[in-house]
Amino acid sequence: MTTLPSRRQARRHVLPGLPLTLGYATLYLSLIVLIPLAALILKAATLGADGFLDAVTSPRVLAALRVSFFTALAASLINVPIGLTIAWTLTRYRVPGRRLIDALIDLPFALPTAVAGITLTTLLAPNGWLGAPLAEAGIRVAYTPLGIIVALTFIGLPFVVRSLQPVLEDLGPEPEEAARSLGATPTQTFWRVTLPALYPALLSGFTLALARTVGEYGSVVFISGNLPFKTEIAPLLIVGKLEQYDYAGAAAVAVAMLVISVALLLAANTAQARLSRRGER
Amino acid sequence: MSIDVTQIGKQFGTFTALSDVTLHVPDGQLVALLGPSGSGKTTLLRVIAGLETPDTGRVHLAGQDVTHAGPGERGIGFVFQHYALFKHMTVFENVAFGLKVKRGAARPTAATIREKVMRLLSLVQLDWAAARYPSQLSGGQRQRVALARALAVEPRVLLLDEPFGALDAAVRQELRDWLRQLHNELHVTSVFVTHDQEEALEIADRIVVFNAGRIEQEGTPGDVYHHPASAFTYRFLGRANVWQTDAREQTLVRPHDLHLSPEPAPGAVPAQIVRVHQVGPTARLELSRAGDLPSLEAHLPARDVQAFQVGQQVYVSPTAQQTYSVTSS
Amino acid sequence: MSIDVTQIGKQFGTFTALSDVTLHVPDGQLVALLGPSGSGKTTLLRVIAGLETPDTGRVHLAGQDVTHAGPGERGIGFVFQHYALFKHMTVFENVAFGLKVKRGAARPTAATIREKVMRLLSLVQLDWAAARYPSQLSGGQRQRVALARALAVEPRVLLLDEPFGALDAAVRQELRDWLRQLHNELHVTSVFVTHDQEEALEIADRIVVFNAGRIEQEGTPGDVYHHPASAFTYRFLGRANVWQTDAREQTLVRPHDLHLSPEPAPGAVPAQIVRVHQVGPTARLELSRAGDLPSLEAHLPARDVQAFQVGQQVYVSPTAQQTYSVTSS
Amino acid sequence: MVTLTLVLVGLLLLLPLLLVFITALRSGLGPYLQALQLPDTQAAVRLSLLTVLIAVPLNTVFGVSAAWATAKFDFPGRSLLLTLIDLPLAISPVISGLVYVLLFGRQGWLGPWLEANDLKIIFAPAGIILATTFVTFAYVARELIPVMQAQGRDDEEAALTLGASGWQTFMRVTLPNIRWALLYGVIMCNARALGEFGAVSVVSGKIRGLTNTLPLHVEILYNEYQTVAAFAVASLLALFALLTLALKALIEARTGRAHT
Amino acid sequence: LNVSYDPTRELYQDINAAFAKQWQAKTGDTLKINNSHGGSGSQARSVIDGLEADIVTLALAYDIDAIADKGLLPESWQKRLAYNSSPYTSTIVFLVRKGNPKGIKDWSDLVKPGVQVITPNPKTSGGARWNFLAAWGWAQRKLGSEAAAKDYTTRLFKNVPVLDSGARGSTTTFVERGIGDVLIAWENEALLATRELGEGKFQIVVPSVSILAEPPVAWIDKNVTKHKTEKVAKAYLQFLYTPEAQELIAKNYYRPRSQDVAAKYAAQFPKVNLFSIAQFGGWRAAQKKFFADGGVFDQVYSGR
Ligand SMILES: Nc1ncnc2c1ncn2[C@@H]1O[C@H](COP(=O)(O)OP(=O)(O)OP(=O)(O)O)[C@@H](O)[C@H]1O
Ligand SMILES: Nc1ncnc2c1ncn2[C@@H]1O[C@H](COP(=O)(O)OP(=O)(O)OP(=O)(O)O)[C@@H](O)[C@H]1O
Ligand SMILES: [Mg+2]
Ligand SMILES: [Mg+2]
Repeated sequence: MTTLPSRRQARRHVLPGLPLTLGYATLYLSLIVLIPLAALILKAATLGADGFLDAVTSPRVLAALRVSFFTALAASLINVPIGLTIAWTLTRYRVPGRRLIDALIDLPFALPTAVAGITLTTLLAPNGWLGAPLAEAGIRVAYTPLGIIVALTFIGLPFVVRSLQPVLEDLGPEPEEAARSLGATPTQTFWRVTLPALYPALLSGFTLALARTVGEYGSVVFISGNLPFKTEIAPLLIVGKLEQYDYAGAAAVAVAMLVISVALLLAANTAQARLSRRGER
Repeated sequence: MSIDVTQIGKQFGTFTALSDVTLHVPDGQLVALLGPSGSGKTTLLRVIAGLETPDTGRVHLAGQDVTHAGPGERGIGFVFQHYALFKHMTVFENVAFGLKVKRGAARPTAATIREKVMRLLSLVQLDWAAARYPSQLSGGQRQRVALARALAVEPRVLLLDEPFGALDAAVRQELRDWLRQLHNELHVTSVFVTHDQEEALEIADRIVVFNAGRIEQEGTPGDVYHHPASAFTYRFLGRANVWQTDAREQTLVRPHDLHLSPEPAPGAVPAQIVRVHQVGPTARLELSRAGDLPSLEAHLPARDVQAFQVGQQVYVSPTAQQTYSVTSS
Repeated sequence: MSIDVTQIGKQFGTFTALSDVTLHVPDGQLVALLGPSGSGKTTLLRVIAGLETPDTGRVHLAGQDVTHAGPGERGIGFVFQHYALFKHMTVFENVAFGLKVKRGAARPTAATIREKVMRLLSLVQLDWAAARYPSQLSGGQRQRVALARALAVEPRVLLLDEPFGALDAAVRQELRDWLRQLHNELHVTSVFVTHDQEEALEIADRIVVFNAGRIEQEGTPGDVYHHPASAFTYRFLGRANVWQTDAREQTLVRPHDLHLSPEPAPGAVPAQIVRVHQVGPTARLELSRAGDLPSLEAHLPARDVQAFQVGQQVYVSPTAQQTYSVTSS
Repeated sequence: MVTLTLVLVGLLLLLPLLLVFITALRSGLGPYLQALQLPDTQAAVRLSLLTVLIAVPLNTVFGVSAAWATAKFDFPGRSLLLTLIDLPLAISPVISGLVYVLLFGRQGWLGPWLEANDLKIIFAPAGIILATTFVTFAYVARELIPVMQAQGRDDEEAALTLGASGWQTFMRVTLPNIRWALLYGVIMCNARALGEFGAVSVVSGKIRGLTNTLPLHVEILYNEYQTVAAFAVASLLALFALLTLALKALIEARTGRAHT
Repeated sequence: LNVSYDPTRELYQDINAAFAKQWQAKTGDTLKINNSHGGSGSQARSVIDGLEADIVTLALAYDIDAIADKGLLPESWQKRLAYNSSPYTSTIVFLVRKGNPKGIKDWSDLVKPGVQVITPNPKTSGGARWNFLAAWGWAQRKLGSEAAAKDYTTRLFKNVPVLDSGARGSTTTFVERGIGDVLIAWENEALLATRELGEGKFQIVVPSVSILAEPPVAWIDKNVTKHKTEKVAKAYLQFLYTPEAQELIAKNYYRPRSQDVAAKYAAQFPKVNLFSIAQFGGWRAAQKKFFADGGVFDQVYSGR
């Protein structure tokens, strides 16, 4: 058995450096993350419970939260099959240019979101390279929820692909061969054996993409059209409230978003832990 | 069902994994494929299972040519070296898988499946673990699940790739006994891969020794052990002392085939006892000979060893030996 | 240097890994810690090395209390179960590491280091591999590098955690011989962990049998093998037949201590031969007795087995046996 | 499958990239280079680099510390710490900016004190650096923790038994073991830091030449109808991105490891 | 430091250059003027949060009022400079595509079915508030009642497909993305767009009635005191009223205050029937009534 990380020692750690590194990490974490977040929550608290509820349950806020979560959810869901396809190809086939594609996957990650937003808008506007043919077909992308979903799909893609790749690589042909030797068809093998083995990774990729895209701002403002009740996202609402000098209101919306994303993240993490616990060797 | 493999050849790139392998496994036998790592044992098993297509040669099962049949159509059960259990399914679901994926009329009812799976699980003594996931089982238990899963589709042939490879000594022994017993009960033609000679000698009806993609020797355990056809087989099946060697020939002796006496005897050579180690029924003696002759290891029944002690001069002669030409090893 | 471990206790959370372990290892001995998985062997080794702090008890090296000394200050060499070689360093750099990290005047010159490392590498027969990386070596070679690395700092005590655990049978045997030989040359006090009884019996001067965090028995290999103090030790050191058992007592017999004869004899019980398997110098017979007495396994010298065949009725008596009270097992 | 992937990658990733460069070079190389030489662009480059130079090392030191503490030790609160490290990843960039405004703005908790001491954080490089640090907080740590956890403590313990000190162990054994993961994390952190828009736009004040980072500058140019200049600067950022990806691919080739 | 709002970038680039030259001639000091541009509201917020602007030149007085509320400059700042502290004016006009295919002539045409109107979000854009009030003012006059005006604006916003966060965003959407049939914009923005972006592709339609937009300017007392830049700041703002600056203003398509300059550029600025913010009781009242959370605009939007 490995005697790795779960070791509690009453007196002294043999490896040095715990007090130093833990101390530094905690201090830094507090300074950069915790104290500012506390300020946020305190600010929201100045509204009082009723004020807070009023602020976050106004129809416009609710609508914006709905848009944010709906589009992020949709984009993350779309990314599941897309990410799976790409990750599958990258790990299972020796495609020419595989290296290049593999490198490109991280582009949305490295490309500034504002640049991504402007570029996607230019592409998808009714007079853009892609927008024009689509418009002819009667499909409007830019300035509709669809546009937001496209932008968020772009932003979220690497998370799904990168979560899947190592697992796919690790999977090995054996369970699939076992299924084939037991008489399963390739289709049955995929749906019943391969895909279930990927659930934990898919879920974690999905969650990461969701967490990242729910709060995305830079790329969305350009393409969304920002129509209240339709394509206005929650981060924009926060900015809007700031413009009106409504700090407490902005903080309230921020806290609402924070709570929802953290809850989502925790729920997904728990589900993922359960999935992978039963699956680990 | 008998297995016939005829003149199978298989290349991976420029590397020849199997070359001209012909093998007949009669119905109901338990055959061991024995050989060093990389000698092609797994590859042959995979060819028989249809998981690998041979470059040349044919595979017949029960006289029927299945060279181009898919793995699902051959009626084989395959037990993988690392079990390859479906991690996201319970033990029950793992075993039931092969039945559930059957199509149309061939698919048994849920009740039949349930009954059959539970019967198999009690056969492998794991009925209590039906609802567990593979991760909650020990290595030996997982191995038994893998076996039950392979047996569920009522294979005509059972193929096992190093079924005990990843287990520790005690569990290995237990499963070995158990596999032998199971085979006695079910009489399914079985081929298993191992690189452990003791395992092969102990449970197989026949042993096939592999070396570098070819069959080196084939026969009953007794045949193979007592009449190794080459120095390779000799060395692979147990400890070997080099009794003497020259440019053309080499004479090999097993440690228990060395006879020691305190007095000179005809054909015996002088040697000195360097170390005596006695454990259980056998004593091991290390002997050094004069000149640059290789030192020897002798195994004696414990009761015979009292006569000897470290430092003593003794005279050694082989009671059995094998001579091989050097090029053949 | 002698090792003294006194009344060591170690808990992990609520789990007791070691309880009241006291052990004296005289200078220059090679001691094996033998026991099943999870019995605390590694933990004791780590306590001696200073990698784990005991909850109670003291550790003395050469009479000096080192309970609170860091692992670097104890003058021990530790060989880890999975080698723990530094992957990013060559074999040479791995072995030189302990010398290069010495501070101030204690650090040898580059030339001295070079010479010393090369001497060690030739000792482990790996001087040709000095410039390789661990990933380019086989398991047995890595193990030898790990040993050379531990020896480089001239430890007064060598601790080895399952040094041959991850290796296959042939390599294991080779390294075993080699370790024994090295110990004979260097005479460093050494403790090694194993769960393989044969290994312990073969190369250790003394054996310490562990069970569930306690020392079950301690002594020379002969002592321990021939006079097991408990049913646990008896069973752990070799195959055991249950000759008879009742509510209070159990009598155990080794397979080679069973005597078979075709005719009834005083003290012998009737049994039927179920299977005969002959391999090498020993034949294994499976015997079933009447009633619900457990079946027996008997090992006979190959030459004695001609007289018997499957299905025959024989009379069995033990030539040696051990009786233990049931609660003690 | 392969075709589908090529189409998806082409549409989703390659096309936008192409557009950036084509638009940037629409009027030829001259205007392109000219756009890059504008003093405001240069100032934005400088500020962006400064931000990266401060935020990335800070987060790197943090990442290494946090990974060391959480991967090599077990202590009460370890999993809480692990969760908190992930927190900034799930927070909208706009909120990340907002929290600093709430903390350091003139109306914020520390605003009056800062003003009294004539310290400027918000609408100054310091605020931009802080917001960027927040957004890129977890990247190095997240990259290192699984790697260090997988490596366990064996190597470090081996070094200790050979007499190495804690610092020697870290420098000679741990660091070489994690160097590729570390570099990888730093590169990703760097890419994200360079491209952050949302958080920075909230705290920047967008003063040309003073508190404009490259992404903000792109937006401003774009809003001034200077499409070519905007895309020229964007292409600069895209180049950084490509460089990052190339570096990363190189590392992967070196380590033979495929991914995070 | 001059903190300004979106559509004035070009104007202040010219002014800065001219003023710096003049200042150097007068005092011998070289002057570095930094500019910041963004939505009027967000700019005001930055100043409130500590952006140490010496001068603000914003889209509406309300934003400067908000700064004054925090005590950074006196409440009466609007009295400190001529013309309510707004050295130039503008108005709200329509920009349509060439040939005016939808036949847009006046506000009433904007609510016709099938007409797409582009305007920014009044919540985040100062310019958009002018747009909204212009529409409202026209409707109230023409249709008589507040209820009718509300109904009108509701229908108007039903025709809005994209609500950008700033005036510039809207122009980009209309001009570059080709979305919408009519852009409600500041006159200067519309003129700039027709001249700079698509000569001949667009044309301006002047509605029968529009609002008089008076973008205010002010120096921030607290910051100029701190920076000891009071003199320059005042001089800078006063410079805006000089003929030289007024020329520049006109050249940048703003309506100058100076009669002489106005006369010179009369061709550029057609006569419109203008009403002023005073009609709504000033900016504070207007803001409260129309744009606060739950105000008229929100009602208009939820009425969709
Ligand atoms: N898919 C493959 N591509 C290339 N070479 C392969 C492939 N599969 C097997 N080989 C090579 O063929 C040889 C025989 O492999 P095989 O797996 O049959 O050996 P084995 O006898 O089962 O060895 P082991 O005891 O190590 O499992 C090996 O040298 C292996 O490297
Ligand atoms: N850090 C730890 N935290 C919790 N339990 C531990 C830890 N280290 C060891 N243990 C437990 O202590 C017991 C003894 O472990 P140890 O490693 O000493 O066993 P071992 O005899 O070396 O076994 P093996 O043969 O499997 O290596 C085991 O049950 C193990 O689970
Ligand atoms: Mg194999
Ligand atoms: Mg151990």
